[in-house]
Amino acid sequence: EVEELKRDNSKSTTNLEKYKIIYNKKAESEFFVDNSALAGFTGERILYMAIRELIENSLDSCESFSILPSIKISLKIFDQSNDLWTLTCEDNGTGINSDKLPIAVCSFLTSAKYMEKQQRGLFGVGLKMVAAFSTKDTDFPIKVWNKSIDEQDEYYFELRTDIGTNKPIVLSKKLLLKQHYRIQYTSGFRIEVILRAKLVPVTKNKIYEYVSETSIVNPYSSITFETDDGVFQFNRRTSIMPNPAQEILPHPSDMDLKTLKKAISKFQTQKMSLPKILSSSFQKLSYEKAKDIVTNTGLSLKTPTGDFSEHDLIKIVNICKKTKFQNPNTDHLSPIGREVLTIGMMSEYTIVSNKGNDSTGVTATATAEEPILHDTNLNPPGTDDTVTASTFESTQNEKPTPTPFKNNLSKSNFSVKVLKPVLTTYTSRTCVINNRPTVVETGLAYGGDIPSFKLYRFANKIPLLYDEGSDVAREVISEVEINKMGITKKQAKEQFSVNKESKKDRVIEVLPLHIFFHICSTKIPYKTAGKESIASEGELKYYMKSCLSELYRKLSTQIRKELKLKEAENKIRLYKHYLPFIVDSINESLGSKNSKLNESFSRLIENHLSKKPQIDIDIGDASSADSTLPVQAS
Amino acid sequence: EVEELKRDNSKSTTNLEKYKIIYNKKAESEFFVDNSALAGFTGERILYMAIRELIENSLDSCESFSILPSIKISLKIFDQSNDLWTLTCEDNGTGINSDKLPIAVCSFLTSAKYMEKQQRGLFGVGLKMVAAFSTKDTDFPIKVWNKSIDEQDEYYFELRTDIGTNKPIVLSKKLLLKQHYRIQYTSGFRIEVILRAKLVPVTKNKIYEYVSETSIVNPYSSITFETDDGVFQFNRRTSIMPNPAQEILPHPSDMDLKTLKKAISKFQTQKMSLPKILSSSFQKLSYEKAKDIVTNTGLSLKTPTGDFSEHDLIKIVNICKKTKFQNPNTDHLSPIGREVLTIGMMSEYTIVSNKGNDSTGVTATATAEEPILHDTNLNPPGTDDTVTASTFESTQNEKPTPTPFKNNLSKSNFSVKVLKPVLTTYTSRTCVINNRPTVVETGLAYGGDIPSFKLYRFANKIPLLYDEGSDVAREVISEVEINKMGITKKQAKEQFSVNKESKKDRVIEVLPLHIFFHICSTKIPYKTAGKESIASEGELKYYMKSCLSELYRKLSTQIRKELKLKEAENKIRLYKHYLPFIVDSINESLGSKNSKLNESFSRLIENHLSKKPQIDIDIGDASSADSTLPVQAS
Amino acid sequence: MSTAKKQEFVTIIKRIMRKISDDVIKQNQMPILDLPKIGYDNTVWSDEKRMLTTGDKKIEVSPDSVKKIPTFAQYLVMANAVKKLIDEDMESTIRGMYYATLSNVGDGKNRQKFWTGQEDSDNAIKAVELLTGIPREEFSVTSKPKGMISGPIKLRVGGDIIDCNLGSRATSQLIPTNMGDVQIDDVKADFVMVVEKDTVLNNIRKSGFIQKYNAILLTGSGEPDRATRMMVKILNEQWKKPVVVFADADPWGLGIALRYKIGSESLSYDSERLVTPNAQVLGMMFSDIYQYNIPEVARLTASDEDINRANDMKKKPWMQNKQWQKELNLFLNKKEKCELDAFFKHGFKYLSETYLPQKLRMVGLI
Amino acid sequence: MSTAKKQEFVTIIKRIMRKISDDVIKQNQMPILDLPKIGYDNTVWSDEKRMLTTGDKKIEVSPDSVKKIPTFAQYLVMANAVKKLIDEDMESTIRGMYYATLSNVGDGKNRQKFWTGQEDSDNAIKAVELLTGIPREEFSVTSKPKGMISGPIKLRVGGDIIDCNLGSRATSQLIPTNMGDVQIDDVKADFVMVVEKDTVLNNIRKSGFIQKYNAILLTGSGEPDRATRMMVKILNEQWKKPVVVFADADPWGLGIALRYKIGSESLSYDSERLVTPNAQVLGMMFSDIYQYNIPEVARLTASDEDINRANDMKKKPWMQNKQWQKELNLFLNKKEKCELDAFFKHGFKYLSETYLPQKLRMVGLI
Repeated sequence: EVEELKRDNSKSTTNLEKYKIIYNKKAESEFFVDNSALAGFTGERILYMAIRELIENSLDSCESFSILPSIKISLKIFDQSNDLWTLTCEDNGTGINSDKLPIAVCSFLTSAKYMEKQQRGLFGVGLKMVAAFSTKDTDFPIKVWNKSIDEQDEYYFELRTDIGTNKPIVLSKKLLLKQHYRIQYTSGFRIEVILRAKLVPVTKNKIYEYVSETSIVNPYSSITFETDDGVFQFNRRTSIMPNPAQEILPHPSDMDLKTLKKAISKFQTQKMSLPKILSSSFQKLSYEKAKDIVTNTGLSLKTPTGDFSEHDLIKIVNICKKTKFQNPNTDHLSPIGREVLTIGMMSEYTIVSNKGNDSTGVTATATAEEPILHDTNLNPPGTDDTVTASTFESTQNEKPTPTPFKNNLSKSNFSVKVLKPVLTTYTSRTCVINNRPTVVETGLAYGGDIPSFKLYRFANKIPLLYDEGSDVAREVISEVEINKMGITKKQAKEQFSVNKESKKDRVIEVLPLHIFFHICSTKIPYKTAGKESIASEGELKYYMKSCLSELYRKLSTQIRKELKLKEAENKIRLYKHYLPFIVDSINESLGSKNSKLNESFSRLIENHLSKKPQIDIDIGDASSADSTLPVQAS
Repeated sequence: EVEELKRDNSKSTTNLEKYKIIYNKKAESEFFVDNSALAGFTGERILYMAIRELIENSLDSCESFSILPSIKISLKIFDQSNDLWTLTCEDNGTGINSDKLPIAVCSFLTSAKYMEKQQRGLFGVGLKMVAAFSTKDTDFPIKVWNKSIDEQDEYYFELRTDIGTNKPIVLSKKLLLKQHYRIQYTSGFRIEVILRAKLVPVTKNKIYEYVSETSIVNPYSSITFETDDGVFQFNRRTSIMPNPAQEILPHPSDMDLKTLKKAISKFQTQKMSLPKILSSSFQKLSYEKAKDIVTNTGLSLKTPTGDFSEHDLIKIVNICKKTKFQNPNTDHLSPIGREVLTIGMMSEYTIVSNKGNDSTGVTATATAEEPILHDTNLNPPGTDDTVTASTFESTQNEKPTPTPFKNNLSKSNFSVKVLKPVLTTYTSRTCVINNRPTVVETGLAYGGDIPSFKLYRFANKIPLLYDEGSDVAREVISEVEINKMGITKKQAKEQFSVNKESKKDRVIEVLPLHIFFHICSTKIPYKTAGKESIASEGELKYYMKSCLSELYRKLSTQIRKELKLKEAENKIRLYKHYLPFIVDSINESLGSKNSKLNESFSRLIENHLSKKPQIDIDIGDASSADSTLPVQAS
Repeated sequence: MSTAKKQEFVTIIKRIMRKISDDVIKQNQMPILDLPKIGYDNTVWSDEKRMLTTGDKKIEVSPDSVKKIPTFAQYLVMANAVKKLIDEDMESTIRGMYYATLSNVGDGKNRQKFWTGQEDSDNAIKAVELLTGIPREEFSVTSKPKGMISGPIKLRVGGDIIDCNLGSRATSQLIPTNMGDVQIDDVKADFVMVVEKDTVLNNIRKSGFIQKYNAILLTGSGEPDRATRMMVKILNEQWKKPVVVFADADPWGLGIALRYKIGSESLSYDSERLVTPNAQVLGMMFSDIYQYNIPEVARLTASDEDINRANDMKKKPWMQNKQWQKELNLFLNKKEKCELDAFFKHGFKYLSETYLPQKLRMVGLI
Repeated sequence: MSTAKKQEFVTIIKRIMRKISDDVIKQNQMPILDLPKIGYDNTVWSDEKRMLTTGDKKIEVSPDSVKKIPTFAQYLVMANAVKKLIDEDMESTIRGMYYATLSNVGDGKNRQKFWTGQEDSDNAIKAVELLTGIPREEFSVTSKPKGMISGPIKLRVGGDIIDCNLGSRATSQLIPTNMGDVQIDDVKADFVMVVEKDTVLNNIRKSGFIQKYNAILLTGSGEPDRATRMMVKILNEQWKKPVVVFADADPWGLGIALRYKIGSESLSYDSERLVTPNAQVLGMMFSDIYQYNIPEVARLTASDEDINRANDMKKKPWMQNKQWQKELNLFLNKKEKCELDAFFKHGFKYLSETYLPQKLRMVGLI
């Protein structure tokens, strides 16, 4: 980079000296506002990104304390003529200590998330970006209601961000009286901001898609989403939560000079030996092994830790890079798990556009302003390890989701629909990608009221909505052939294609099928910094293909059954039409009409066909835990 | 975001209080190192990104002062066993004032580039990232030689970055004696860093591609690139430089509260009226118009500027958002221009892998350690506006590029090749995309020793090398049909396909053709934050297609000519073989052999064919400035 | 007669060759072969003659351009080959002529075939016909015989007499391709019935139709060759026998029926010898599909090509009468076609014992 | 005789129908139709008979599964339709039978065609042949006649006599498809020469070959129909005339030549009536291509299918003699094939005046 001098040549000559000083160093807040695309806050996506950041913070806040999340988001137009929107998000998470709250909301690069575990979001940027955008584009304060888990009291804040200095401006801070509490949980956080943004239909759909998909992988959450289209309620369907991710020590093969120096400075005051510090600061590194490493560098074990030079330390790093350690452990990951994903798949809540006021399957509550404290409609699934689909299915049938309040939605074109497949199946693999333990989870939901093929992609429980075409999941779907599993493309098309001439090449894409991929890792191999799609790194594709093949085996068993049943039905219907040809031929040839022939023949064939099993239905693994198949025909 | 309290639940319980305080706020340097992917510094791409950042800084430094760039980069393995590389970059740019140099090299978010004009790079991050990575992974200092344009003296620095505080550590700063000068230009900057990285073949090729393509759009630069494969010299082919981009005032439709407040604070001390401040701080906004705007908000013109509240100011912003202004001007853009791009296309330097030691067209100098001060081989093209290809072409032929020093490259598999097409053509459009003036430049180079089809993409003069498949340029190429221009796919394939069975559908992709797209704008519509590909935003595609169609018209004229010539040649050759059939038939039918017949007939036909023009070569626009066509046949 | 024709052919060919040789050697001028243009754009409907005739357009083939040299060479090579065939007093099919003249041209990587395929050689044979004005059957280049005839007629071939009534319940006689060698000796029939396909002819023959109605049955087995067309014309014009034609109810079949009655574009230069303007196309009409209740399962859906053909036909001058326009409109409307075989759905004898007699009675032939 | 065969057919069909009816009404048991299996896997080479014969495998067709009901219905419908044809004393082609039995089955959206296409109906006709043991020509379902014959032989059809020597320079006689209706009356020839294609036959005929060598010329026009094969067999075995066969020098042509001599897989059940084991396949041998200097331009490159066919043939028991193995190896090696027409390249009379006489002299026939 070339410094200020070149400015002498610049056109703006007034106050050059001063200008130079002010702009020499940028505050973090100003940098991120100017380069907001780095955090995904680009023109049309501002509202989408803001909602994402708020929901993800709320979910993280609840999950770290194993609180079943109850989240209420609202996005409403505030001033149409100036493109102003009110965005509100309320949760029952831990809240934030009220002393720290202003910087937690406004100051960039401040976060409680700087640690080695699976978490959502880009740490120390998201919430701050929402606050800065509000400050940058409007003169309204950011309103926060906060009940921190360690304080009992609820505080109300009005804040703005000083973008030039990355500092919060606290306009107001009040301790609330109980009767003024907005948060009705034991702890929680509620934020209300005004944002300036245009909302184009594509982005609006992406927002709906984001909330819907979030509800699928977080069926243990209750999410209420209110927009100008109505109130959408995503019920909690289970009280099972995946184990929260645990913080872990860094792995020694990721050590660099910076991490090593940080580790040493942490134990500075304790006069610990270098091997002791190493084994306390890195996983999979015993004291003995650490001693070997230090010895191998040729350094003396007796040297006080503080006396090692950078030159000494880099030797440790170099040795560690070449030493073989055990694979890192996976405590810091939090996969969705079979039970939770299966529940999500068995009751996919999705916001759909209603054409022609079709009310089937619509479910939305009208309780717009009252927070739903305890979801009485919660279906308690078995607490044992094996949640079989049939129990779940029957519970669903007994207690249908609440009837829609039609008044509230009548003028709207949107509603929440629950999709119930006839078959779901799940499988997962753990592998090491990019030196990081990575969990691949896949799910498949088929049939029922699933209308068509759709691929769902998640990374660390966050839905990936853009750039599907270049995602490794797409490649996986292209490369795993379902027709090797015993169904031909022709059969599948005849059976499922609405448009028989469909250009879609993949059999799989004509099926009423939802496929779910979830990758979790502390280092997801994103293709681009935009984090929209995942690259085919290392053996990731191999493991994903292996998972998908397993799902397809279950799927094809099901489809083959359906095809056989259908084929058999068609044929039995047909024989009745052939009989007259047979009887007439006989009668004509013999030149006499035997009135008994038709009747006897008909009886003979019917008896025969009913005795003989027309199809051998292979019940197989239908009762296994991961494959749920309602009884169709005996 | 949820604050530190959740940490109570964390596993690591030792020293919790202290841990909390230390990690509460991250320094910019630490944040960017931890999230290095934001700036493109991911595992395999570290060396690629580092070279990019250094070259782009050098080019920007030269161009802002209209210095013809002479850049020397070197990437060499330093310590194979620890994956250490020495990366050096030296330029003849402005240098940096020596007081500012340490922060310019080490402190993130410090830059001279924070202004509204077309520049390369992500400002305030790139060079710092190179420095931080060196510090993080090695114990070597960053070495800098610097001769600032305002100082005359050359200084030598040894620096490291304090990642925890975003501050430079100056290990050494020396004023050099003249005899120890490393920089032999009047001003300049030289940096040498040690980086730890693995270099996979894919990335290595991308680095070569990056340097090659940079030389194509900067033919006025002399670039020397030294690697363990050899020294690659990209000569300066012109002294014409595009006009440097000028800083401009922001456009009022981009105004927000932050920019408005900044404008006001700038004139704080001068007691200027608000309309005066507005018209001085934004382009296309006269004092009269500014007064109208203030009046329309209902605010009093008499109120001292400092007394306006945020609430008042937001009204100004709102009005500006709704007011129609003239399109912003384009002084802040720096397109490549017809002359410069044509020169680049007429002499594409490219690093190629040499299979079988084919030395044709190879050109590289062996002057590895001596900097090339003045390129005596520079071809001085006409200084007039119209650089016709024929002049250029003949200059090229008279003065061939230097003979390769084979010794130096004999063990290497790489060399620099100069590709000379037989036809180049250029066209451009100016349009408004995303509210920003945008220049689309396209060029096409065809035939000669161009081996096959290739698409080159540039944004603000930076080559885009990744993610071509999803770039709007790909779509443009798919959607513009060359066969509408009078050549059929069959003809093209017969003429050009090496493999006639080629699956490539596009005619264009079987041609020996290079297509260049350059988009410049202060807001390139990148598809993702990774800035690898450009989205089809607004009317961008329309303008790109229009440019390409124009190029294709020129191209198809050329190809049709070539096809006709070839066809004619084939046929003339053939007639000789048909004559015996004719003569024998006549002789046999008449039952007598007239010995004169063959001779007379042969003479008759030859005379006839030589008199009659076999093909009408349409000379057309071959002599026009943008279409260069060497004489092929009379 | 036949030998005379062959002699005439040889004389013409020699004259053409001599002219070329003289042009080149004595006049030093480009030789030119003049041929009438064949095809759509040089075919003219003659109201007077009630047939398609050839217009005045000419093609000149001369070795004056690289493009035309191969064609010029091909025509001369074929003319010479035919002369050789006649010299040897042999007969050949068009495929035989192709094989007889096969060659490679050029050498090395420019080597190519003298004929790209048999189509080239067939075109050269046609050019030789046009250059000499003599149809190829008369210079002994024949196709495979396709036409069949059955009924009370005798043919004299060489010294032999073929009685086409003999065995006429079991088999038919092939119509020799060179009608120049055939003399019709004795025609006892009352009328001539032409059908499109031989399978249909067999069915009718088998039913005893010939005996019952004293008819000659005749087919070109699809597209009729020239011998079949000439046979029909001779029976109609020299022997004064009424001719009726039956083809499938589709534009293709109708086209074949019209070959007999008005001629064809590709042979318009020879219409005077081939076309029988008095022939009556009686069926199968599109309206017959519905008149005779052909069940839906035996009808076929018209293709796009059928529709295009019918639309073309509607505009032709020879189709400008109410009945044909009505029939074509019906077809374009219903988009259904039907083969004569479909009558079998009504029983094996329905065609010969019900449909055909009804049609023939309508025109008073029986 | 012919009428007797037809009566026999009706009797057999009635017996089959009666049996089905009785099974259903009286026995209350599933009726079953038994047919010999046709095709590759039930064809057996008989060393003793020197021909392909049918093995013991059977197919049972019974309406006992939803899959077999349509087939069962199709066979009965076709059997009844043929009975009707005979009742009416008519003749029909296989296409006519298809049309006669066209129908739709089912209703509404389950409606489908009784025959998917003519292939289905052809299969049903074959099944009726197998069920009754009577070839279809004898129950009056014929194909289009394809075989042609020329030379000193007389055929008696019905009451008429066809002299195949009459006009034998100008035309040939079609061989009636139902040889049951034909009696051979007088054979004056010394031997019978079969050629693959009619165009080749015409060339030979024209050259005066019949007269010069006192031969009968005969062709099946490609794949021979049953009548042609039977004609050859009768001439060889009843009239004791030596038979020689000439076909193109490619695996396809060789296959056709072998139809006459050893039979075919699809008609192996009828070999006893069709095959002439004493026929001699004389040409065109692959070695003749080189022996007779066929120029390269007149040779064709073998296709992959040709190669596969030749490899198959090499393994067949009837090809296990040195000469055939040598010929096939030559072909597999050179990968070149050749049509008989290629001899025209040597002149129009070369085939009939040089090649064929040389070959015939080799076996002492002339």
